[in-house]
Amino acid sequence: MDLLEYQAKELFREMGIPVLPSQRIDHPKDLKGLKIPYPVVLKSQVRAGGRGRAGGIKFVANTIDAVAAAQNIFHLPINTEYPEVLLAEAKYDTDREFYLAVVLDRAARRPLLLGSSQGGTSPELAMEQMQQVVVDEGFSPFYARRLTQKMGCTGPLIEAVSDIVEKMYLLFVEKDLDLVEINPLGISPGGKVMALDGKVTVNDEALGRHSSLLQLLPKTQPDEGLVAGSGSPMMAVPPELKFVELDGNIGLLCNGAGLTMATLDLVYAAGGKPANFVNIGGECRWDLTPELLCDRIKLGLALVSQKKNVKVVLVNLLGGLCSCTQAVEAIAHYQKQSQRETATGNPQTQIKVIVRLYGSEIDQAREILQAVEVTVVENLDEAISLSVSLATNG
Amino acid sequence: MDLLEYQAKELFREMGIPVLPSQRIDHPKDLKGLKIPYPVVLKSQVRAGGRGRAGGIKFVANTIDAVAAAQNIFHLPINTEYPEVLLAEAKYDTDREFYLAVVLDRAARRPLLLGSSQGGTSPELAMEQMQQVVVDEGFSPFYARRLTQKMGCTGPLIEAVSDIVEKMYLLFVEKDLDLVEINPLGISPGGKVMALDGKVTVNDEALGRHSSLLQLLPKTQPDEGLVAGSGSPMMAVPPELKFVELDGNIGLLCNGAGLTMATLDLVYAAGGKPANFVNIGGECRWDLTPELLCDRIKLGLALVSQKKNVKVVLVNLLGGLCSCTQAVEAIAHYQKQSQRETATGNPQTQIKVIVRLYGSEIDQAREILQAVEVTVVENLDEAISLSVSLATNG
Amino acid sequence: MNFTPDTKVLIQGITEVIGSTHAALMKAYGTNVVAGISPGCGGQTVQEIPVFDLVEQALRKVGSVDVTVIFVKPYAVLDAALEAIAAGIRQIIIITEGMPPLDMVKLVRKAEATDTLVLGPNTPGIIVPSKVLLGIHKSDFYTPGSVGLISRSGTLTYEIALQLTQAKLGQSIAVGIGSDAILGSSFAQWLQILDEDDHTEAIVLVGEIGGSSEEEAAQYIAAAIDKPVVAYVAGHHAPKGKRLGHAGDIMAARLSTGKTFNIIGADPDTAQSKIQAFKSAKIPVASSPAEIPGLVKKVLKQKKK
Amino acid sequence: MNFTPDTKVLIQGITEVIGSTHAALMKAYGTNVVAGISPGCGGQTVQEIPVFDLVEQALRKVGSVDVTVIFVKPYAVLDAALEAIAAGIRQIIIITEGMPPLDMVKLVRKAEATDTLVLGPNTPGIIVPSKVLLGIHKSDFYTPGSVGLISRSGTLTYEIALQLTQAKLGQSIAVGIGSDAILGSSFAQWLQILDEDDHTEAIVLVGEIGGSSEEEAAQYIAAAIDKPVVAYVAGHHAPKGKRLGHAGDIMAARLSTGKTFNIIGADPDTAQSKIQAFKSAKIPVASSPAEIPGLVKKVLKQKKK
Repeated sequence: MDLLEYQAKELFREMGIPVLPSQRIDHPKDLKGLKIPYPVVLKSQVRAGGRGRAGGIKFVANTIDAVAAAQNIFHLPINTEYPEVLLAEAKYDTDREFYLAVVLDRAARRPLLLGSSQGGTSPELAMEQMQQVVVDEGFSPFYARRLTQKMGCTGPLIEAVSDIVEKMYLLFVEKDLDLVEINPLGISPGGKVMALDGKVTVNDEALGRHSSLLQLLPKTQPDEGLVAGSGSPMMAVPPELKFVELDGNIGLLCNGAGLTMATLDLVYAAGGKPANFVNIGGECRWDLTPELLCDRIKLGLALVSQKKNVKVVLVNLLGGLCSCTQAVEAIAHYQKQSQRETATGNPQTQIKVIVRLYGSEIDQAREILQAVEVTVVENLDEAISLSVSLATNG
Repeated sequence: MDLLEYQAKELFREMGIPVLPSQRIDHPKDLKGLKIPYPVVLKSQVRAGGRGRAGGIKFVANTIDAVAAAQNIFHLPINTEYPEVLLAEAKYDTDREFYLAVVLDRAARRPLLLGSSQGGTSPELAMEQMQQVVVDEGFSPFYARRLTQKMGCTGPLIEAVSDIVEKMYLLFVEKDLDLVEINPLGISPGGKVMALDGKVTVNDEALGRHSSLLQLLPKTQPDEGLVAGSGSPMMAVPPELKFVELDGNIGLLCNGAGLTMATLDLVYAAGGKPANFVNIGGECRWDLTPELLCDRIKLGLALVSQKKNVKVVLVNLLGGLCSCTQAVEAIAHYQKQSQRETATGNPQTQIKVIVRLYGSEIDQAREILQAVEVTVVENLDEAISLSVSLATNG
Repeated sequence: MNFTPDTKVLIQGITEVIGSTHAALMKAYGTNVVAGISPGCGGQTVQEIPVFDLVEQALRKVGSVDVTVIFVKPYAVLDAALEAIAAGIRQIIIITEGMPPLDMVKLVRKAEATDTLVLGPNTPGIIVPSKVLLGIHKSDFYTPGSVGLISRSGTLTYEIALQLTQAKLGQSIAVGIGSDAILGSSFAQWLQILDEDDHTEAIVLVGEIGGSSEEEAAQYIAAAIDKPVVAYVAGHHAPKGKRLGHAGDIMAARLSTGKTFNIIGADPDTAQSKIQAFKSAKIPVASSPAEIPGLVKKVLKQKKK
Repeated sequence: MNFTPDTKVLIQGITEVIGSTHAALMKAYGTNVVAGISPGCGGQTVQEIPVFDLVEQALRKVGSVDVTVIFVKPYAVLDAALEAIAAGIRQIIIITEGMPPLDMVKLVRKAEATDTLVLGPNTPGIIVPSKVLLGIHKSDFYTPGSVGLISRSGTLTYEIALQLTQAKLGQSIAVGIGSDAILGSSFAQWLQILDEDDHTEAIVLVGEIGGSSEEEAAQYIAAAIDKPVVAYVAGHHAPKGKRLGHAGDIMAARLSTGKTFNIIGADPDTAQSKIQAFKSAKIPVASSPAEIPGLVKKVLKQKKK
């Protein structure tokens, strides 16, 4: 999850990374109380990239121009995203612009320092000159100097830029981040450095131990949050449950990302069109219980069944924590409730549910599920082809 | 340098170590605005130990008693130290009292966790039961659990006490401390833990990177600060310069702690009585320059000569940074000025200065120093015996 | 690599629901679980397994152990693993999902310095069919044999084991390397271990989208692995930029230059790139789990020639 | 331990006044100073020594070096030493006084892990008379010979070297282990090195009050050192509880139980305790620097018998 520029800069300020005087603008009229002397820059606070080229950044010389520009920017979507906030910032004269970042390198399994002497508006140029330093052992400032030296810094600029990299690294570690980026880092004619734009990506797994970051994030994250239930009020979807809408007519419910992807691939390969899929989560969450798993099955069934175009729901669950019978009973329970709703006038046509099951308890499961008109199939490929054929022809 | 209890507790609070509601009392009348419900404890805020037995801690049940007790404590010296501040704190019911500390172990060259299940008022009992865990590698909470297990904790108390030890360790490292101590850590009948008294010793070398700690310390530290100069206004003494007053009649000026101690030992062994000594600092300070060294020689001479009872000043300087001639010229310069002052009516009798010198430039040095009535001696033992005999008989 | 019914196993986090459930399943499978750890629960027993507050306490009682399986909550994993290493344990399996990646960076540094093998996090662990279960694999899908299975997935691994079992292809071992972004051990490390394992004749490698570990594996197989390998990659049709459930399934951070940062490959996050890498290394790629047994039989036949 | 005029030496902090002054003195003594480091000053020269921004940059130019001598400011020492270790240097001498002790704890951990010998901080360094000067010893007080000198002090070491020289007792080597609270190497380590050194026939150990390193040294000599040792301890009359100048000369922290925390000895901060420790280990103790040469001659005579 990315922070907005003004939030990133607030973190920079706390860490002692130099940023320009700036002010958050929630409404064009806030510009009348601006404390920064003109000329100022107004910047659209969106997560999408390319806001400069899209017209989301404007230089203004006085209040009248500023209010007009702000109104303009508030109504300008950047890649479909409208800003809720603008940032008004002082202007800065730069001699050169650098690119700096700290990011996690998955392959090296270490943080990586990135730096380019060609920062600013051209990503291609920046990437061309990009230098890397892997932080192999615990960080020490010499890693930062190593980067600046590779970037071609000499004289006092070595310490000035290293100091920024060091502070970026400390921020990265202190807040468990995925990315800290300054682009551009302005270098003034006198050799002073200034973070002119900044990007911070927080790590979702680590957010639980950084309440200060949690407060900065929007309450409802993309792909998560509330979803309308099957003819019922909005359901709260826990973040462990990954639900994605597509535009076909087969709903998929699986456990584990790999199994979900494989099942999705098989449906497409068999000529089917998924309406959506839900991954109720793998088996490695420390707080998992059979009860929780059963609740997620019911919630997942509700999620994949909620859209009108869904004709078939395919359930593919494998695992050891929850007994086959427990899962089956959860499905049956949901199905019974759903049938009741259909019977009592819910306009939705009855969705056909296919459950793929394998194991010692299959006969018992078949019995339970037959009673609620759910088909049980042992073989995965057969379950797929049955689902696709029912969705196509049924 | 030790912090006061209320300052230590403020650091505990920031770190999330539980402390009781408390209020700083600068004057007995502050108690009228007390926000903590009675009964409360009033505690003398002094650095000296044993304040409990000395009467520096009192339980009070109402405002009238509190004001009386506060007046009493403000006027009660603990080991010659008067409190400038009291701490008013809520009462706490404890079932047991533990001792916890994090300290640097010089021999192991590692931080050391200390814990005793017998904290509180008896130091002997606490020491008897003291358990230790060396933090060999980077800290991880299991070191804290290891300590609590050695202390005999079981059940939920393991995690509760480990959590405190972990936070103490984080504070120790974050603020570069020499000691963090909680004694006692109160354990309530319900198993809740509370830091009832705390001690924090800051590290002098590291203070420069902890401005928040610097602010907590008294401006003038013992052994340092301003000293009255030779008939002149107060001199600012840099902390690198260690000056100690004794009660004999020989002033000593040396460079380096080892050489200072050896010279001091030799004076005593020869039957002399040092009036004081100053160590102008060893040769390993990174910011040392010949000019700085010469300034310190002059300042040192002023320090050791300032008291009336000083008859002889012995200078013993060895080193490579400053040429012999430079040091000699600094001594001669000081001596000339001092002679002028004596001549113009300063009541002080002329102090005899002996300089112990060895090396290739000695003839030149002797010439310069003879001109200002300073004796040069090549051999250390001879310099000592001359000084002692001049001080005794001269 | 020598996991047998004699392997002495510790379980950290044994009083968590998932820990106690799988402790029972592991024991039932014949795994020699000698002790469990759960600070504050020392003195209890779980499934007749004695529970201790500290790892070193347990080892004093039961002697040294060969491997520890960790079920503690995500923010406590690093500490649990470091405690195990400090107590001299040199094989660690982290079942728990959702460790912060920078905790793994610390653990990896320590593991490298102490020559400790770390599997996971977010892994079903290891199963040697009919011998020993070190983790949460659905053991009834497995049968002994000579196919080594290495996977980045959890439940998908069980599916593929089932398909192999149904095709009469037993397994010598199945290893989940884990699904999180930063892993304790890589495909390459386990490929090497299985290449040296006498009971393994062919290897099935199960990858998925995200990261570049399949590309690295393909290079490693071409360079260093003698035994035949069959690959499968899930996620051809995964919608771009959506989180499917694994921390590892999308690139952690996107630079403002519009690039994701990667070491190998032009666009290694896609299934296409991974399949291309395997094909370039002349490794047969199954297009579905059901195709895997056939390809395995084919490479085994070729090998015998 | 083999410091000769061929030993290749790096100086970190060479553009500081103290660094450049002693670089000149070291060079004049014949020390092979091949490069200096000072970030931001790369390309300059100091005393004809080329200056680089980074250690690795210097090593690329001058090849590997045997030892680095560090003069940087106290808060930059840890980083300078870690940079040297990362560049492969395995002998480090820290002249600078006043490093925060917890920085030294980090450095000691790293030095142990990489088998790096760290001398200091707050040390005059090493001198092998007439051969090589690695630090700031007052070299004209020294003369070659067979007495090894190990000291916790700076200037006091020069005094004792002078007394030995005047008594015609030349020195094989003089080493200051440093005067700060946490040291990179101990008396014991250097006693061992000198015990194995072919040029050393007797050892003079110079201690002072504070800490317990003399007590540890006495135990170590009794247990493991074959060559004769003469000890001297400064500070019999040092007033209690006053800071005399060394971070090492008083116990860092006093617990509220009224005790200072120490590993060895009842009250190891005093000279009496230290002298007692040496006497218990049958090590002759000089009561003044002037007594040292006589005692050395005596032990050397006994040895020859």
